[in-house]
Amino acid sequence: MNVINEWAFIGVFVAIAWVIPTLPIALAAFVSPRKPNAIKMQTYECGVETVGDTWVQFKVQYYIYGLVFLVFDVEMIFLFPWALAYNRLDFFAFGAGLLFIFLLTDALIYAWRKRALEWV
Amino acid sequence: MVPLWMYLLVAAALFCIGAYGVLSRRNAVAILMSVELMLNAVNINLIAFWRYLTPQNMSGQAFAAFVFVIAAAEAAVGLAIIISVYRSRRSVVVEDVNLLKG
Amino acid sequence: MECRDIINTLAACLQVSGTDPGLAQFIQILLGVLIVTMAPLIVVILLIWVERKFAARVQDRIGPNRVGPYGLFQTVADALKLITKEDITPAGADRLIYNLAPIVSIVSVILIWAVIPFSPIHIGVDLSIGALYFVAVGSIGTLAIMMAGWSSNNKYALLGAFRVVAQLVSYEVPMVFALLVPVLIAGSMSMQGIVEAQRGMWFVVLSPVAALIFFISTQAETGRAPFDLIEAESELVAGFNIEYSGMKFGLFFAGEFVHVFTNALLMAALFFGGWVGPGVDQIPALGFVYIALKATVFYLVSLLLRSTLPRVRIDQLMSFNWKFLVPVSIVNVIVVAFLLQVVRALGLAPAADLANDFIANLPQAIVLLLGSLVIVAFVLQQLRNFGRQERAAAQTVMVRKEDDVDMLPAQAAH
Amino acid sequence: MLELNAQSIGFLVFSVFTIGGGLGVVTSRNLIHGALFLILSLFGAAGLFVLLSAEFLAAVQVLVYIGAIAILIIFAVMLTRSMTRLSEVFNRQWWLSAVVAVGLFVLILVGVILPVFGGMDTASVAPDVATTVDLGVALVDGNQYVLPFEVASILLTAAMIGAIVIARDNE
Repeated sequence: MNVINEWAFIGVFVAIAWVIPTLPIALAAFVSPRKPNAIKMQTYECGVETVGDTWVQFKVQYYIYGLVFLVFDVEMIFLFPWALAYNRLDFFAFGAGLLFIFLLTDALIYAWRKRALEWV
Repeated sequence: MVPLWMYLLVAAALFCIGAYGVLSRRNAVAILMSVELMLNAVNINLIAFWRYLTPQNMSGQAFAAFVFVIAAAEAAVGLAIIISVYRSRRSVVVEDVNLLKG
Repeated sequence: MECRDIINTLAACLQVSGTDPGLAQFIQILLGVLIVTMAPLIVVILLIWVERKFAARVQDRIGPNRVGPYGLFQTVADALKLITKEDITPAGADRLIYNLAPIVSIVSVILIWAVIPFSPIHIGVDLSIGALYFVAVGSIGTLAIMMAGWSSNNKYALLGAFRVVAQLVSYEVPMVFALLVPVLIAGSMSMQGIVEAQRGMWFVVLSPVAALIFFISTQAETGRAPFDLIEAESELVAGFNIEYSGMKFGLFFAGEFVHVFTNALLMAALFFGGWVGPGVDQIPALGFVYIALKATVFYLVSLLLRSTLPRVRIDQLMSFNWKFLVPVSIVNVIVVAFLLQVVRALGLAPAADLANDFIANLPQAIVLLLGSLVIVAFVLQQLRNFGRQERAAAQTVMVRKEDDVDMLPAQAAH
Repeated sequence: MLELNAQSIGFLVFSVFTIGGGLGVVTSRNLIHGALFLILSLFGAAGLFVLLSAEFLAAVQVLVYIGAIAILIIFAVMLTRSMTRLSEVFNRQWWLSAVVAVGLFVLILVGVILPVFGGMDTASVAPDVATTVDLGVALVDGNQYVLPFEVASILLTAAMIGAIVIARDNE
């Protein structure tokens, strides 16, 4: 199989993978009873009436975790080709990779020292 | 294969949509998302030119990879600034953020 | 292309019988896709039964035993029940996203199956970037949880979704770093390439640290105990899927069950040689047996963990990831990369024509294994020091830390 | 006209995703919908990358944009409650912006695309392309991209430290 065929497979795969879980939901829509009423449709929050807006404000810590994750994720753009080509690279490439990882570890150490990774 | 100009057309359209969003939206997060669209249009262009003009040379892909880094850094710092501004001004509307105005 | 056997060269066979080449190719692709997408869904029916029986035995219960022999049809009965349950969409929910979320959740897991190698010739499609592909599609699952939590219009659902997403993205970092190690050693990102490279020596021998980190972080990715903050009933009512009912709820769960087994398969393929085993070149179908056996072992281990370990607290969960797994996985990548260069410089690496030979791989394996042992010894030493400090601190300050008080929504919204 | 095969169908579908998603981003009132449209658009772009034989970048696009940046944007939307209380989506100069955007599009059309417009001949395009391995080699080659490679790392470090400093409240 050539490259385009491989990805055609993935394309068809994505399409079919969407259809299959949709089928039971569609089936359930036909089979299951539907008797909605105001109480039933209420938001379920421990049986107590919902207070205020759902979009309460969240702590910034979630964002910090997402941020650190993003940085490490972007790092993978470079580390994967590096690892892939590693068999034909020399010590210089190891040094380059080491420096690259080391610089990013700096950021992690900074976050650690500043207690940005704590769940407070 | 699909000719090059079709890719360029898609990228140009995406870039202009992004530019419109940046210029016209009031919400800072929406502006940031529009910037992401524009960066993405740049990436489509870079890779299309790479594929059609210099497929043996890695430069196009390498540049696109660096654009990813820029996009990520921009999103990270930009959103952090928005959160910080929101904390002090309780607003994400760019017109309300006029601290630097004389 | 010629018509050899009906499965692998179906397109050629159809062309022989006079079908249009493009159509023949499409039919072959469609059939392959159907087989690979159906496989996880059929497997999951069995898995749910295995899981319930296993957990029951661990906890000294009997488990499902009424429907069919040994309760085998319990899952079918449950599926029927779920389909006939009333499906409630809460008021104020974002209908489209609410309905889309469970589908996206299971799609992200099914898509991984496209690159899992079952035998030397049986694989959905051997992408050249297979290892990155499964991480990429796996990360779509995070999005599904976010969609579910947000669209439910429920504080607890949103709060649960936030927590889960924070957990999932955090544990993706060590997982990807651990994944770098097989790529580094095999010099290939295609799943078949990685499995082929293990013919001489399984990667778990070369880097047991990476294998362990991969196992732990995939365990966290599925949100199973001890990392099951997804369903922290006591704090979040039920987490992000609180408002879901009927088949949509069922799909979330089916997705989770498939994900656990998928991770076991990936673990087997990446570190334990996948389909590699005696006689697999003569009879490729044996590959199915080998990888299934290996995956079952990991699946059972993960079930055992689930049914025995208590849940960790969220601050412990995050600290464990960022202050333990991530640093160790980074150090591990550096050590493996360094030792690979050393091995090559000393000429200990197996020659290209002997790459499949166990003996030829031994010197390299021993060097890399020693490197891993050094890491393990160092980490254990550090942990011991840390534990000593903690105990000393605990004796002086007998104040217990408050658990997550600030997480209640009332206080979160100032 | 365009020959109808797997590639051109894929191109049409992904172009629709990309541009439709983009339109959704700039017009949707609800920012979470905007973020999901952004994901659709980025997914379409990933598909275009595949068609351009940049598979690695396509996977990275899904991993980084959809898996990380989109999540970060949704976090930020939640943290700032940006969905509520904003009555006007567009500012007062929106019509001016539209003129500028359309003008820009025309400019690009005339300057860049028109010279190559209509050419359907792609026979001269080389069928084989450099692989991800070549990318890896180029990235750490002293004569090619090793310096940008390290600078990228410094940039990411700076961005992470800066963002942490800005985002945390120092009360």
